[in-house]
Amino acid sequence: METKSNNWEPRIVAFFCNWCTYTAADLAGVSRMKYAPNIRVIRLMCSGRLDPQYVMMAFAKGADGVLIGGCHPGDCHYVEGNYKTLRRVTLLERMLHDLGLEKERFRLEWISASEGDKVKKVVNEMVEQVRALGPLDMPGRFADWDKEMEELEAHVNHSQKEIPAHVH
Amino acid sequence: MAIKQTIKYDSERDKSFPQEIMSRPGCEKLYGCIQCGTCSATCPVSTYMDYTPRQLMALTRAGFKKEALGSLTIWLCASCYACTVECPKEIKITDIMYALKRQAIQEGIYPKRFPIPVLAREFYNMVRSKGRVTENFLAVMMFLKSNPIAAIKTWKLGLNLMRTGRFAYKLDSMKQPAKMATLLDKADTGWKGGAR
Amino acid sequence: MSTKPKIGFYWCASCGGCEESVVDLAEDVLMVVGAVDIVFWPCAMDFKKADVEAMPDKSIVATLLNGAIRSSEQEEMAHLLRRKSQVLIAYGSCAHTGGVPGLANQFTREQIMKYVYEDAPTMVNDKKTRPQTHFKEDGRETELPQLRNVVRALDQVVDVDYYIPGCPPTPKLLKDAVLALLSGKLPPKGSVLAPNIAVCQQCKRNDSKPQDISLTEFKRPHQIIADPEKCLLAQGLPCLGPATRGGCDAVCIQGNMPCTGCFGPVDNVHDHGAKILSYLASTAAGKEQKDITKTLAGIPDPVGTFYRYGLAKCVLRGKVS
Amino acid sequence: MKFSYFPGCSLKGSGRAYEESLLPVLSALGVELEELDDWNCCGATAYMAVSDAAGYVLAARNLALAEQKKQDLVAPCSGCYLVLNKCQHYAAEYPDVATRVQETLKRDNLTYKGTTKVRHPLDILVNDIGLDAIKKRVTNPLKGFKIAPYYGCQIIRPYATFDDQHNPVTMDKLFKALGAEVVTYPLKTRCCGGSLTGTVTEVGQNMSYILLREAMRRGANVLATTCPLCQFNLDAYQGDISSDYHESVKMPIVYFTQLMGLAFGLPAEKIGLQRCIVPMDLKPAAALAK
Amino acid sequence: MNEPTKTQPRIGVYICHCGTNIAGVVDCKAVAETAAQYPNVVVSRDYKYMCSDPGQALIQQDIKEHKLDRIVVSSCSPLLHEHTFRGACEKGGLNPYCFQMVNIREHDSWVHEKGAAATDKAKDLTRAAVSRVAHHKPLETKTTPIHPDVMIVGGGIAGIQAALTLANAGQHVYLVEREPTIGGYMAKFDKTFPTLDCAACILTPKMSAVGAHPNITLWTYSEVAKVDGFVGNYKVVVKRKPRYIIEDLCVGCNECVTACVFKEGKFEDEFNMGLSKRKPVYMPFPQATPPIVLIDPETCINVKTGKCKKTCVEACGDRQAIDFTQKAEMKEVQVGTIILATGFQPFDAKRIPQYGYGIYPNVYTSLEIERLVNASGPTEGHVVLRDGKTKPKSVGIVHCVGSRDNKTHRWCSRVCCMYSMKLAHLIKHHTDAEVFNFYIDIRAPGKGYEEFYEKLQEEGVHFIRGRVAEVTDWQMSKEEEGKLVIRVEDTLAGFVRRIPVDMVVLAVGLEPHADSQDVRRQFNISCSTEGWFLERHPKLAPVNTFTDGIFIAGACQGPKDIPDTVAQAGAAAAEALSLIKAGSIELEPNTAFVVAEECSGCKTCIPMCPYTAISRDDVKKVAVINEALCKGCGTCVAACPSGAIKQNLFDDDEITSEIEAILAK
Repeated sequence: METKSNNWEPRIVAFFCNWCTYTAADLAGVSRMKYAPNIRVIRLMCSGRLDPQYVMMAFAKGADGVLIGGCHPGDCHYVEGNYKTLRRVTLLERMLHDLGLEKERFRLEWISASEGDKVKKVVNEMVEQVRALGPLDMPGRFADWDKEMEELEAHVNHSQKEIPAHVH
Repeated sequence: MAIKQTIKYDSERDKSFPQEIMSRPGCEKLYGCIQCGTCSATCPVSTYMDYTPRQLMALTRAGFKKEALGSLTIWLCASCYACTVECPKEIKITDIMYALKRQAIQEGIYPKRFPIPVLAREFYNMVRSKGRVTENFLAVMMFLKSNPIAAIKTWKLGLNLMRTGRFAYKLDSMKQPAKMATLLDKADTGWKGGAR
Repeated sequence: MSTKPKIGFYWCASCGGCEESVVDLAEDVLMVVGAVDIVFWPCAMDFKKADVEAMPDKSIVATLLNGAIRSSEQEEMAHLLRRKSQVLIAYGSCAHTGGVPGLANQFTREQIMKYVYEDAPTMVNDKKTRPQTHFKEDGRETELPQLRNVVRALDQVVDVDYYIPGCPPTPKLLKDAVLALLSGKLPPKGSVLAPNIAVCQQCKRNDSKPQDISLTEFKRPHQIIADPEKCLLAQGLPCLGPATRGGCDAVCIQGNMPCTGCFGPVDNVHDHGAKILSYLASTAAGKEQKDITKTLAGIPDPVGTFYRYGLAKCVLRGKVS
Repeated sequence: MKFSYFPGCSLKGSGRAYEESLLPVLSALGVELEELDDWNCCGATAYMAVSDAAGYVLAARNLALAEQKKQDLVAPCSGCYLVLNKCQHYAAEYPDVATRVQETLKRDNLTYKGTTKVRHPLDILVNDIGLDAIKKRVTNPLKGFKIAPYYGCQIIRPYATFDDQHNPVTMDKLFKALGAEVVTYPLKTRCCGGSLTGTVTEVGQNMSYILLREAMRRGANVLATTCPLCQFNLDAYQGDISSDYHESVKMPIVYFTQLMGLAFGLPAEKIGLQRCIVPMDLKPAAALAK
Repeated sequence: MNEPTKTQPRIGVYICHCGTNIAGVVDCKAVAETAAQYPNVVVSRDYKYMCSDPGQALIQQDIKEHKLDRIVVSSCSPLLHEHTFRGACEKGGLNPYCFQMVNIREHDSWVHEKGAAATDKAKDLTRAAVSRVAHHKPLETKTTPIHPDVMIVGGGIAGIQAALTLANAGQHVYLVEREPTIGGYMAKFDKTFPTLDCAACILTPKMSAVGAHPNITLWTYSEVAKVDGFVGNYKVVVKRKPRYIIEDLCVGCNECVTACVFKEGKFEDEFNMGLSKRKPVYMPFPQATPPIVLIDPETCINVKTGKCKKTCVEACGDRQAIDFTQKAEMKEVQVGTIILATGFQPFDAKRIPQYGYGIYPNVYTSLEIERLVNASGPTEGHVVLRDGKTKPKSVGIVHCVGSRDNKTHRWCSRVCCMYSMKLAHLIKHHTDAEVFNFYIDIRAPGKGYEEFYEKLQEEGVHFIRGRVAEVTDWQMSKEEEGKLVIRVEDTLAGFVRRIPVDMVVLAVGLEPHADSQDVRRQFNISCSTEGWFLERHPKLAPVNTFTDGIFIAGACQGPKDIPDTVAQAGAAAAEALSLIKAGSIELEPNTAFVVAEECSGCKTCIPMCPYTAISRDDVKKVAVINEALCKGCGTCVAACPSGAIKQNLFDDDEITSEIEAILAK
């Protein structure tokens, strides 16, 4: 797909668990690590809270990529929420692939509270990969798809002169 | 005895020099040096160096280019990689030595007729024209261009090699050595710190 | 002129099962026919588009439209019937959520045309002739409907008042809907005229489901002879009952087949397939990636399984080309 | 077992005894070495001092030839072994290097992917063939040999691919399997002087002297090496060293493959032993008995 | 209280400058101006320090003046100040949960360059919060009671100090120690720096105080086997390993030790770092606490084969304290808080073979020297070489062994410079040898530390600035014969030196215990990349962890010396005490609940919960969540196929509105 404007910037929505990855992102901040400003973090208590609907919705609403961050296996603050994440994400990855999304647009990373540098690395890497793919722009695509209906809708609703109810 | 002023002024620094060196593959960690001296202590040749490897790192990162490139140290490095392996900060010191050698050759700062850079150049040229090296021919070339008198001293060595059948009477070569030159020139062209 | 409420039926992209389901009312069909005046039902009675066009706007009390919107003609009829009807009801899965025809959204129109008119094993078409939307012969010109790029549920084309889910809807749902219409006791606009609770609630096998089934293998219906008493999910069959709106009395499960999701999701769910995915993956066991991958490989076609009836209403609407 | 074989310049020149012993020994153990067709100089360390990019291309060309054969590449010379390995590492680590190498080799219709493994004969002997198989082949146990195992620098530094970087033991194990005695030799990885011996002679010879003296002090009667340059430096200058340091320095310097050949009962002249400038006593046990 | 209305929320938005921390990168004024345009926003301001009193007052005043019922503050991480602003809302008369915090510092200004992109990000995040907060509902704060008993894991100086502090305050403490005695590494030291007071003299009174304290239950030779529960209410199972001695009956007379069939010690004495031998039945050291013996099952003939004359039993006589039938015992206790003081392990010097430890006999680790210089040590304080008699004439102390080295540990171990100087002083004092310290940098930043360095210099101890490359025995000259040679660059002189010495001391660094990962998993806390237990905040919450009610003290959190360890142990005790005294703790109300009318009873959620908070009501055939057990992870919410489970503060409508708004342009 063609880039709509030259100054397009990837938009990545991230879902970070409160205890590991969100804290790691805080650590990256405290350590003043610089990374790409294209990421928007939504805090969840556990990556296990991630409903696959959120990922679908983020893409549908215009995200170019979605990043999930959770505690390393065995390290979940809630014992094993991240295993549930892994199960859902494994299937979701396949489904998104079948729905035509490039695999670089969706990523799961285990990032512990101490891995501020990994936040930086993963975000930068992902932004670059998504940038290379170009915009996903689902809202724009939906609008394009629905253009085919405009003409007919106008035709039906305006060409036929109004026949008011209860004339007879 | 002549007394020399040894103070260094800031104007003597080349501030872009450390960045230039660090941009070469393998040299990026120069700034991480903590000046612990492990490189010097582990180096089997540091006994003979004018600056210890540690001092060379300090000179380079401070931008004292003239001193660094003019040092004997870079040429005495035998590429045994002991410093690289032992450095607690994982600085690839041997590679920095190479980068400095290349820079010195390009800028012509190295000691004239000093045999090591001469050997390097002659080696380069022989490979460029033949694709392979024939050791005793190379040695002769080196001596001719550095210190012809020293060559005479090696007569005994030559005899020993001939006696044991380890002396080559003819230059070895690849089948089509000509393509080597084009290949190598292409490799070098436009390369950061490349020979051309 | 009859004073009975005027009712219309129409058939867009669907298999015809929905029309059949009206007949499935059996003797109750007489009650319906007696209570209403059917003014449009091309499948059963001889009305023309022009007849509808001639009707005053909003003169039809309710139109039950089944089928997805696939062609320009269907789209035009949807607009027309919307205009003429006080209440427009999406009848059956295809109108409700796009239905099985919605799975076409996994392909482009060109891929489908090429397959159907060139590559299908039963096709002989050396000249690679394709249907035309404009045709001229002997001085006569014909306009034919155009196939749209994407399949749409009815509410993606026009405003819809109510939905009757199912593939096809059960006679009971139809009857209840008609009675509600006649009595004027309709729920808020936009409602699905079926209970807002998942199939499991009505499933007789519910009690047989263990609390933790941690599946290490998913099976497909032809691979096992399912125990007719026990929860099918617990037997490894990906039964969509937990994530699918009930009201069907779990008929498929009564027939020892797993629920495939035709009633669509309950009200709280935005994306049926994603929610199915979430709970099915949650029932899988395994902590190592390779074990999990292996277990979930038992669901070979996630899109086809989770969006069998609802790809058009998936928030991504189908394959991103 | 079959490998591509990169002899390098030295094994065709002053180090030909290495090749002369390596090929029959490996063949006796069922390993076939197929010499790379039209190989070129590996680049060696001298090249790095002039042009690193060209150095990598030189190494990569050989690797690309081996890739075509889909064979791992055996490089017996320590210098070649290091440079080929270094090329692999740098191409993997620095995209600039990889691109430059690939772009350049395209001119020669070659592709470099980095799929070939560079192997040292010692690695193959101990890890692929195994000491048990080697032991079985020994017909002439090396009784009376007190060997200082000298590994030198470049087969374990900077990349320790098959042995411990600080205390390599592959040769120690090998010689014990051949029936020899191995002396504790703390200088087993200290540099011999490399090319300095030929350029700044006093420096290089001092380095060799330290190695030779310590080997003698530890009671070795032979020093085993893995590298043609080490062999040359330690072997060829013992006369000069003796006179410079006023100390009689005499220590036969042989390749580990020559010791294997001897233990396998191969005739001395078939494994290049006549090429030692400082000759080795083939029957030290008898000498000791006297 | 202003009751939030569902139809038309009135939202106040506050953008914090955090001085220049945020405002230096993000255009705060522009963010506030844009936010004023977002739906339902009534007030939008930017302010220098929102967390300051005037900043909080601003919120409270606006709540009253503008009848605000929702508040958004864009400032730092919610992990830092969410609590502060919720408090401000509450003081202003608003339910504290009608608040949402936006992190535009750690996640924005501190990680991005100044410019439009950073400002845009702040706008997006703020817009998402405005959209989300409209869905927030007022919630009740829940509290949970704190069980007054405390468990302390680790009986080194940190655990001892914390235990005594708490016990003296009247709390009951369970002190669990893996070794047969408490005391830890400090018990092995001879003197402590920089005061050079005797370690035993200051430690052993504390050890016996622990042993005798009525409020302390001391379990040595024991390990924590299982931890369940949560703050205020932990259930801990402790495994007491069999020491084959009935603790209550043993009086520590050592007669069994004398009587053992082994006439001489035969096995490496752990306390003396293997420099002496012990018998299978032994007391770790004379001041061991509890002062009782134990029988080592690995070396006791009777335990291993049952074929022994059992002279020990005979010697014990009527006391009958020896019991070969003893089995491991599991004790379950309930505590409200836990302090982890599990300490460190010394770096294994064999990992750096060039230093020759394990190769050359006269290369020692610093802990071995601690025992050698100790009057009660294996040589009764005589510093001699491994031959047991030769006094060294020259000693080299190698600093930073396993520290400041990317190939082993990157960190500075903090104590080695000081203890090396202490050992230098003691060795010199005992032997009058020439002592060399080889250091990279001398780190002496404590009270009296620099003065100690100065004292050592005056004593004539050599300080050579250079990291040792190698300790070896090959020689270059006569003087090196029979010596260990240290190769080092004297970096201040500018040349390489070879220094022959008789004895080398390796100043090994501190590293996390090999099983620290298992321990932290057991207690559900985090580790730093290096493996040290991670504190909640390096400056503001140094003894707290991310798990409420679990505190850390001493070197398990990172290398530290005795003064710092003792201070931290006191802090951990105080933190535990403050919870206990409060009696209860507020819990996040982010629990999940089931809307019964929407639940089909499919049971998907039940196995999702690791806390067994979900069960099935078999009459109504729906799931029920026990809110007291729910920890608010939300995994069940994500799994519920009907969307019938809701979660306070993280409900679907809150999160989806956040997603939509974060992407709105």
